[in-house]
Amino acid sequence: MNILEIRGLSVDYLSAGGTVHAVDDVSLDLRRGEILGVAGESGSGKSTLAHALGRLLRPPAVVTGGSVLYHRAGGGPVDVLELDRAALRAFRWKELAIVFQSAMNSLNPVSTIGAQIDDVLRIHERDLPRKVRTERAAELLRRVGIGADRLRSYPHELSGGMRQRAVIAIALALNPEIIIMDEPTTALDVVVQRDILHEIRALKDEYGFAVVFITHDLSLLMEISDRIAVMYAGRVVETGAAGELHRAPRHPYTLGLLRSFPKLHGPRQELLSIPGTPPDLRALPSGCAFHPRCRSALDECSSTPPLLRPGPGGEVACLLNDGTGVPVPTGPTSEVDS
Amino acid sequence: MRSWKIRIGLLILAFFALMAIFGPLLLTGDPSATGGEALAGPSAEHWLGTTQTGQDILLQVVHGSRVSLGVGVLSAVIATAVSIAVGLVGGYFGGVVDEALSVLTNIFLVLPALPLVIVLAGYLPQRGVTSVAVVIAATGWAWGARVLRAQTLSIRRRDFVEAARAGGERPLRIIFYEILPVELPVIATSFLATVVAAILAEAGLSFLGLADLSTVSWGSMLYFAQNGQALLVGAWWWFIPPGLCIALVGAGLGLMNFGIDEIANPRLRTVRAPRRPRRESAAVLETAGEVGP
Amino acid sequence: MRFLARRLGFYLLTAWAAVTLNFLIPRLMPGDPVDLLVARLKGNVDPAAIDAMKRAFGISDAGVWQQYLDYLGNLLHGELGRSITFFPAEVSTIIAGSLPWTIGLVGVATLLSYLLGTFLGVIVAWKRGSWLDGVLPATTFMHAVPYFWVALALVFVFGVTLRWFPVSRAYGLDVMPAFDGPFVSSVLYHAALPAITIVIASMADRILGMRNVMVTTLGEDYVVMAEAKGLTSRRVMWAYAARNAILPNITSFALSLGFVVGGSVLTEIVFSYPGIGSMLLKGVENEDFPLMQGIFLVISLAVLAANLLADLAYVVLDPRTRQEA
Amino acid sequence: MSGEVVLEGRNLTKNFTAARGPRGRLGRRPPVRAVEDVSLALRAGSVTALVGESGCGKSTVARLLAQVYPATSGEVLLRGRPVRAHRGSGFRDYRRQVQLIFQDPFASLNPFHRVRYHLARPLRIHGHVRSAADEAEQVAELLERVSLTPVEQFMDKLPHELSGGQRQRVAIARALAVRPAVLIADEPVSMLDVSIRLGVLRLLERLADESGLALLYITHDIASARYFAEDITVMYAGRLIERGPGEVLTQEPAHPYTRLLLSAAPDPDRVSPPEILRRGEPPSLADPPGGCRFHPRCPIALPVCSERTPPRTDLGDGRWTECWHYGDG
Amino acid sequence: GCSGAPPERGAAAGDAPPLVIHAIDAGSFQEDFNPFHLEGVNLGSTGMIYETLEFINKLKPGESTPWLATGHEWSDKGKTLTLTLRQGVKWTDGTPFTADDVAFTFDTLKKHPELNTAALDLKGTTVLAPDKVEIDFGSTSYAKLYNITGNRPIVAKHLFEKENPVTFTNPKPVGTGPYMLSSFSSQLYEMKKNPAYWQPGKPVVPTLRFPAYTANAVQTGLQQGEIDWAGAFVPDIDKIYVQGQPETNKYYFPPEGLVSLYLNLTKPAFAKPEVRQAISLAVDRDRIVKVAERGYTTVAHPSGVSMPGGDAYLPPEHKDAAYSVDVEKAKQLLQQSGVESSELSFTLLVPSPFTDWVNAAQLIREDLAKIGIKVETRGVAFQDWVSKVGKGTYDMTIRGTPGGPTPYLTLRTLLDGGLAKPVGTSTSGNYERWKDGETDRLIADYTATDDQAAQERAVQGLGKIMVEKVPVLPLFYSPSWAQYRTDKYVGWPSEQDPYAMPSPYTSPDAAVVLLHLRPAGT
Ligand SMILES: Nc1ncnc2c1ncn2[C@@H]1O[C@H](COP(=O)(O)OP(=O)(O)OP(=O)(O)O)[C@@H](O)[C@H]1O
Ligand SMILES: Nc1ncnc2c1ncn2[C@@H]1O[C@H](COP(=O)(O)OP(=O)(O)OP(=O)(O)O)[C@@H](O)[C@H]1O
Ligand SMILES: [Mg+2]
Ligand SMILES: [Mg+2]
Ligand code: NI
Repeated sequence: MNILEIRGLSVDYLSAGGTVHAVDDVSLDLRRGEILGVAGESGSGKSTLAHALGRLLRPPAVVTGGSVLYHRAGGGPVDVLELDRAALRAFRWKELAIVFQSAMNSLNPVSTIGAQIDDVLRIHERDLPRKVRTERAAELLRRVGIGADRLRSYPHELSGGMRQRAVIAIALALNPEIIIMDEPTTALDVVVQRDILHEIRALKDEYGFAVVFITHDLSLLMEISDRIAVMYAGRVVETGAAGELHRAPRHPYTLGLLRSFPKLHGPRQELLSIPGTPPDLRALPSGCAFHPRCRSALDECSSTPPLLRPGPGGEVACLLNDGTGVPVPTGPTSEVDS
Repeated sequence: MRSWKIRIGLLILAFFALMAIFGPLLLTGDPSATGGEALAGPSAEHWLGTTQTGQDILLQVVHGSRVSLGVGVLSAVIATAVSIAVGLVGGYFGGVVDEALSVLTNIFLVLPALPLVIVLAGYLPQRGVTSVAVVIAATGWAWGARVLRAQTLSIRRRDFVEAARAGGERPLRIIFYEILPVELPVIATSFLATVVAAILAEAGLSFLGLADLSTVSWGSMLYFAQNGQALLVGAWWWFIPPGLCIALVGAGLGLMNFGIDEIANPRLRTVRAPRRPRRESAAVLETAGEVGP
Repeated sequence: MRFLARRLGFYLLTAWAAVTLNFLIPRLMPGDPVDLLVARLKGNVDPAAIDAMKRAFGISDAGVWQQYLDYLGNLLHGELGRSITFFPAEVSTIIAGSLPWTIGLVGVATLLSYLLGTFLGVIVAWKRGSWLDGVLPATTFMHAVPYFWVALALVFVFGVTLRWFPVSRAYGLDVMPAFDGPFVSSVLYHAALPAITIVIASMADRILGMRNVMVTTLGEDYVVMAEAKGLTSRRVMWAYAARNAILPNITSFALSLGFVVGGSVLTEIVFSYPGIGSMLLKGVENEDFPLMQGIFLVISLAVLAANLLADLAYVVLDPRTRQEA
Repeated sequence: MSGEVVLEGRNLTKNFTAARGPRGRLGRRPPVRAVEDVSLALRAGSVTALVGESGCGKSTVARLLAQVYPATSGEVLLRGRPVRAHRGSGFRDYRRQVQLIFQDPFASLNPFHRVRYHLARPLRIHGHVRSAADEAEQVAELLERVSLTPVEQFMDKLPHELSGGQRQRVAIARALAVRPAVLIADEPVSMLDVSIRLGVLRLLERLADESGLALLYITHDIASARYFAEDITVMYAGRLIERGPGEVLTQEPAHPYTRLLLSAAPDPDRVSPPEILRRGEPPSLADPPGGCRFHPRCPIALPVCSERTPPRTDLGDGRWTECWHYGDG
Repeated sequence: GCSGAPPERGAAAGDAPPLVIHAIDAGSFQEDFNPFHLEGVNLGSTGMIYETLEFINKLKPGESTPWLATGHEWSDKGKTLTLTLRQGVKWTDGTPFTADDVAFTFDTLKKHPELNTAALDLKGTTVLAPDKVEIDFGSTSYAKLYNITGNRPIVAKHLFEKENPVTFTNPKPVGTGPYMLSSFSSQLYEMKKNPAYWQPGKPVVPTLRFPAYTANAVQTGLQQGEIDWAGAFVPDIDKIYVQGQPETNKYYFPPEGLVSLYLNLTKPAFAKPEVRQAISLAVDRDRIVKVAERGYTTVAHPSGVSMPGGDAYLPPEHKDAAYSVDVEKAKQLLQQSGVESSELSFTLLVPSPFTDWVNAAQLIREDLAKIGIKVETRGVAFQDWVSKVGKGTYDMTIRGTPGGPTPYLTLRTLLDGGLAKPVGTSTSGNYERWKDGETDRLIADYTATDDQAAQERAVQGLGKIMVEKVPVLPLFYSPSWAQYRTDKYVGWPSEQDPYAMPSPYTSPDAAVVLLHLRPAGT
């Protein structure tokens, strides 16, 4: 029951200093009504991926390969990347909506919240009379816990949490099939963040849309997502059900990430850091991009690029253990970073 | 990455700088000398023709470049120095001094510069190159000061300045070693813009007959060309070169500014779409077609 | 209205500064207007008449403070003194006669250049990467071309050579001022070339300014989001990107007004347009200090007023200041 | 467990007159009451954490302690002696004792100066070097202390040639160059990638251990405070509300806000997500609620909470809290 | 529109066409027709609307024509002037013109010294009869006759006595002249002929139009044939104005003043006559006239007397004197003077807005370099130049001296010992600071007499001093600019018939010219 199938998607940034392979041969499935978490460090290509799905990339970004197949409820699959202008406009927001990282920045500072919701309704549902549209907008705001009187407010008159909710309200306006959320809560404090996560789950249950939830905060993903994809240097290195990934990560990078998070509850655990620094995307290490930082790297890792192989509960791209990856021993290790 | 704009800008400027520095040494001769045939078009003897009094226009353009660029650079140096003093010091120390300086800056900013220059120059007893430069600088520093102050206000709260302060650096050292280098691109753009404005102002003043007309500059050439109705008598070779030189220098400086801006703010770069992307990814490009007034 | 009140306070302060500057400059500089007048008339005035004339010109020996207070008092009554060139015409009368022309010409041309420049800037930014980028180097060139040079070139090409447009004066010899068709069309016809000059010479700034802000704005999340919403590109371009990019441009536009006015002074001179620029030149040529000062004062105040208008526009266009106001 | 108190803030209060933002009815902008009545002591060789949500005034406390700006009221004591001078040699001495590390290593190093310059300046200002050779040696030594080896390779780099973690190390080395007794680290890792945060935190921990530095670790991530600090102080809307040893505080929070904070923090180990809904948002510091500043969001607020500020209640073991549910409330 | 031939509006079919006049450079006009005000505000008040008592032709010294006065008579050693007035003249409002008007005009000057720009030493007036008036002066005023009768427009008492003449702008002028103001706007004013003018049948030109042109715009105006009569400096008159039609597009630039090179005689080197002689011999005036003055004028007579027309005033022994360049002789004279060559280094100060002088200074610099005198030309602001030259703090300068009804006025301004103020004190003539008993005696002689022959003798004496002692170095005559087209009207003044100054900005001459015009083809 996939609603979106990303196949071999690659995006490059052409820059004078060299080509940045920001998204490199990424294949992912999004199932109807699920929350797919995408985790990865800064610069690993998460936002680029999100923009590519909405076909929002700007120069110097170039899609160099792959397809994004969208399965409409009734009909067959269409490749989002091949849609013509009119079809693209219809696809956008009606089928796929996007919530960006910073709500302040994704709301037009000079028009009211109401107008920004109305904008969408007017374009996509032309026959709707004005009055109905206003009612609809008010209803949407109420859904996300904002009073209808805020329709006439400008973004700067709302608090950070309210703005984020307003953006979500706009995303819900056309009842899309997919909502991509690119770090929607990073700018908020934990308590407010918690509120909004709760909201998202509730709305998802109500409307049944699928969510691609992007963040660098792995522990957050563990809580909210159904499945998780971990990206490193433009590639997906591991996917799996959230609980499974948490319990038994198979890629050394996933493990590293998990072990470098201090835990709030339970006994104090030895923390494990990942040595080295994230790679330069313009000159990726050969073979497995992670091998220079990997504690369990094999000789082949530096020459053979691992492929994403299905395994129990998900996929992993690692040469260890016949390409299914193994958990690295969890004992105390010496600190090797600089 | 060196942008082509900076390169072309530099090329133009280098050409004129060389002209100003070495031109008069190579093309010796008195640019005011009235030897030749009057109002002769370009010829082998006078490459750019002659004026109504038989002065060689090429000679005037070359010698005039020294004065015009000199006034431009001199007044830009003065104006930039003032704007650094006002903008950086005021911005860094804040308080009453800054308030006062910033009001002063804003006043000079809204006062129309050219009319003020005209009025000031009208009173000027000596209209030598230096005094004209000073008058132009007196009205041209405010823009830079404002930009620099705004920059300084934001930079002085930046962590590295706080860190320097916490490390025990003295205020003047912070201003000149920590803040100034960071603002160099801004200073450079404001300097270049001031040079253009100053050259234009000098030309305007000369054109009105308010600069020293016994000194040959591009502005005074235009004055005499206008005075001699160069265009009415068809002497385009008298009218075009000085104006074109001014515009070219300005374009050179403008291009450099453009380049610097692009380096400081990469978003401004003009981008070439890759020749044959497998897929068109440029959202902007693909929708551009339906844009219309 | 607090924002506006503060701006108003600032403009009052600036106006005071302009007034005081005006008072100080001639007193800091050497020269005596009557001596100059005598020299100008090449001795047609007998030296014996000079003292009486000085008194008539209002040159007094009172203390500087007293002079300053008198000056301020006179200004409050709208008295700018008497012109020397056109003695005994009041400077205020002279200005009243020429200011409408300047306001008409410069006002319309500036507005036009602003609208056109903004429009082109938006388009150039929007079509970044297309051939339109080639416009940019041309604009840097236009930016640096002296106003009067453009004016002279236009005069030569369209006035003298092609004879498409009149090249001097504000209206034809065949009409007398009245609110009738022939007069108005004659005024428009005569204003065409000067207005084109101002538009050409000042538009480059607007294009560049708008383009740069617009390009930055296009990268903002709300523009990307607008696009993601599936809006038409026209709507994204104008309602989202341009609408926001215009804001910082209003301020820079207001500040550049002084520059445009300065340039149009030169333009007027080339076209012998009967505006304040020609008068300023007249004043300067004749060292007519009361006239020069009066005109400078009026230009300053006009630019201040335009700035205030721009501030108002800003308040109207930017809800963030509106709320505060 | 820990040494003597080196730096202490007593009843620190800081009001800002905001440069922008709405004004009050009379045209005067109300002050932002960023920090109110904060008392905090740092001990040699120990790490104290200051935890709170964004905008609650953590950085302001750090800057008050570092005397970047003066407190509106209250005083700062260095080894028991109040600090008064804000310029001159007396103040320079204070600078030598107390150093700051900033949140963002990308912003705290001047992009125009090389690593060597960044480290040599404080050495010179505070007269720690006698000769050029001595200087080079000390710079090398500093780099080694923060594990930026090989030293020669890093000495002449510009900040943009370094990764985030490396930059933060340079910033730490710069602070160390002064040979301070107190290090105030304002969210030193929040801008760093997850995978390299740990290394920097370990470094700081080691320095406190080895050199007997008093370290104030400011963070919004209470989990990391649990791991790296002996003591945790929780801040809410400009006031300190609870303090206690890290382990105890995180496992048995006393103040309702601390409990809220802990339950809101993401934790994959949790069996089921907590049910907290619409607790409202942090208050505006320009117009904070009266009484206990937390009462509008508090699930267990008492009538008294909205009227009077709760007093400090000592809970033993170095723990205290300010809540009407404890002590005399 | 403005292109093509000027529009013929206002001229009834078959009627004579209007005359389009550019008199003075102006972006716009001020509505001021008060003839007490300085000339050059709006041309036409004096002459066309208000008339003078006599017309004195500066181009023919000694020639005068009765105008509002039919005769004048001096008495009391030049302290009393009795005028006989023309009868039957009417103001355009119908009121008759009488002696009261003349008396009122001069009383006003006495009452408002700031209007008395000629500094007439007025004591009072007496109306002797409706057509006879006597004006009394405090001192001998023979030499001021021109300022009394020649260029003092007479105003109507019944209208002016109600106003303050200093500030009154007189928007509806009522005069005795051939024209009346018919419409005014800041860009164009128009005059219509006075149907009841006292010279019967005149004027012929029915309408005068004065459009506003700046110095710049008048060039295109002339080029495009919009203007019939102009007084403009045109840089290349053949190309811009004549355009190959010398028959209709005519010009005439008679002298109206003298431009000279001043050497500051308080400098030791210039105090030596040999040095001054040497400089005079080195300066190539022909080249200056040709290059800097574009051949629009002529080299001055060494005596400073304005030519042609001034023959009677030329010193007989130097009648045929003329300048020629002689570098060898100049060098020799320099040697004789005994001045060290190191002392021969000077600054030549010129007002930088006067571009022809700037060019002339450049040429002089080149010429003097040939005899070893180093000259640095410096262009300064007008007021700075005025103040430096007035105070005598300069080395060399170029300056013009106005002409007058006889050459006396020029020579007195150049040489009057009374004007030789010490260096540092501002003066209004004799900037070179020439002090010579003989000179001052000749000046006194001239002012003390009404006798033309005696006056001529005095001027000849001054001319002789000019030629022999070279207190200043005359260069060329400053031209009076006049361009006129003969396609509509003929009868303009010319070299052959210099009956009045031809430029439209000279009053009352311009009115005299208009009265001479007749339709082309007659
Ligand atoms: N306009 C651009 N030009 C060149 N490179 C770019 C551009 N935009 C992004 N990149 C590069 O592409 C890579 C992926 O960027 P992206 O924004 O997708 O990362 P991300 O995973 O979203 O990171 P973050 O967590 O910081 O948001 C980065 O290395 C970045 O430097
Ligand atoms: N210079 C200042 N002027 C005015 N207000 C200020 C200033 N500095 C801080 N504030 C205000 O004081 C309050 C506390 O700010 P502070 O930076 O101390 O918070 P913080 O806890 O460090 O937040 P964060 O986690 O976002 O860094 C905020 O409301 C802030 O807006
Ligand atoms: Mg991102
Ligand atoms: Mg902070
Ligand atoms: Ni500009």
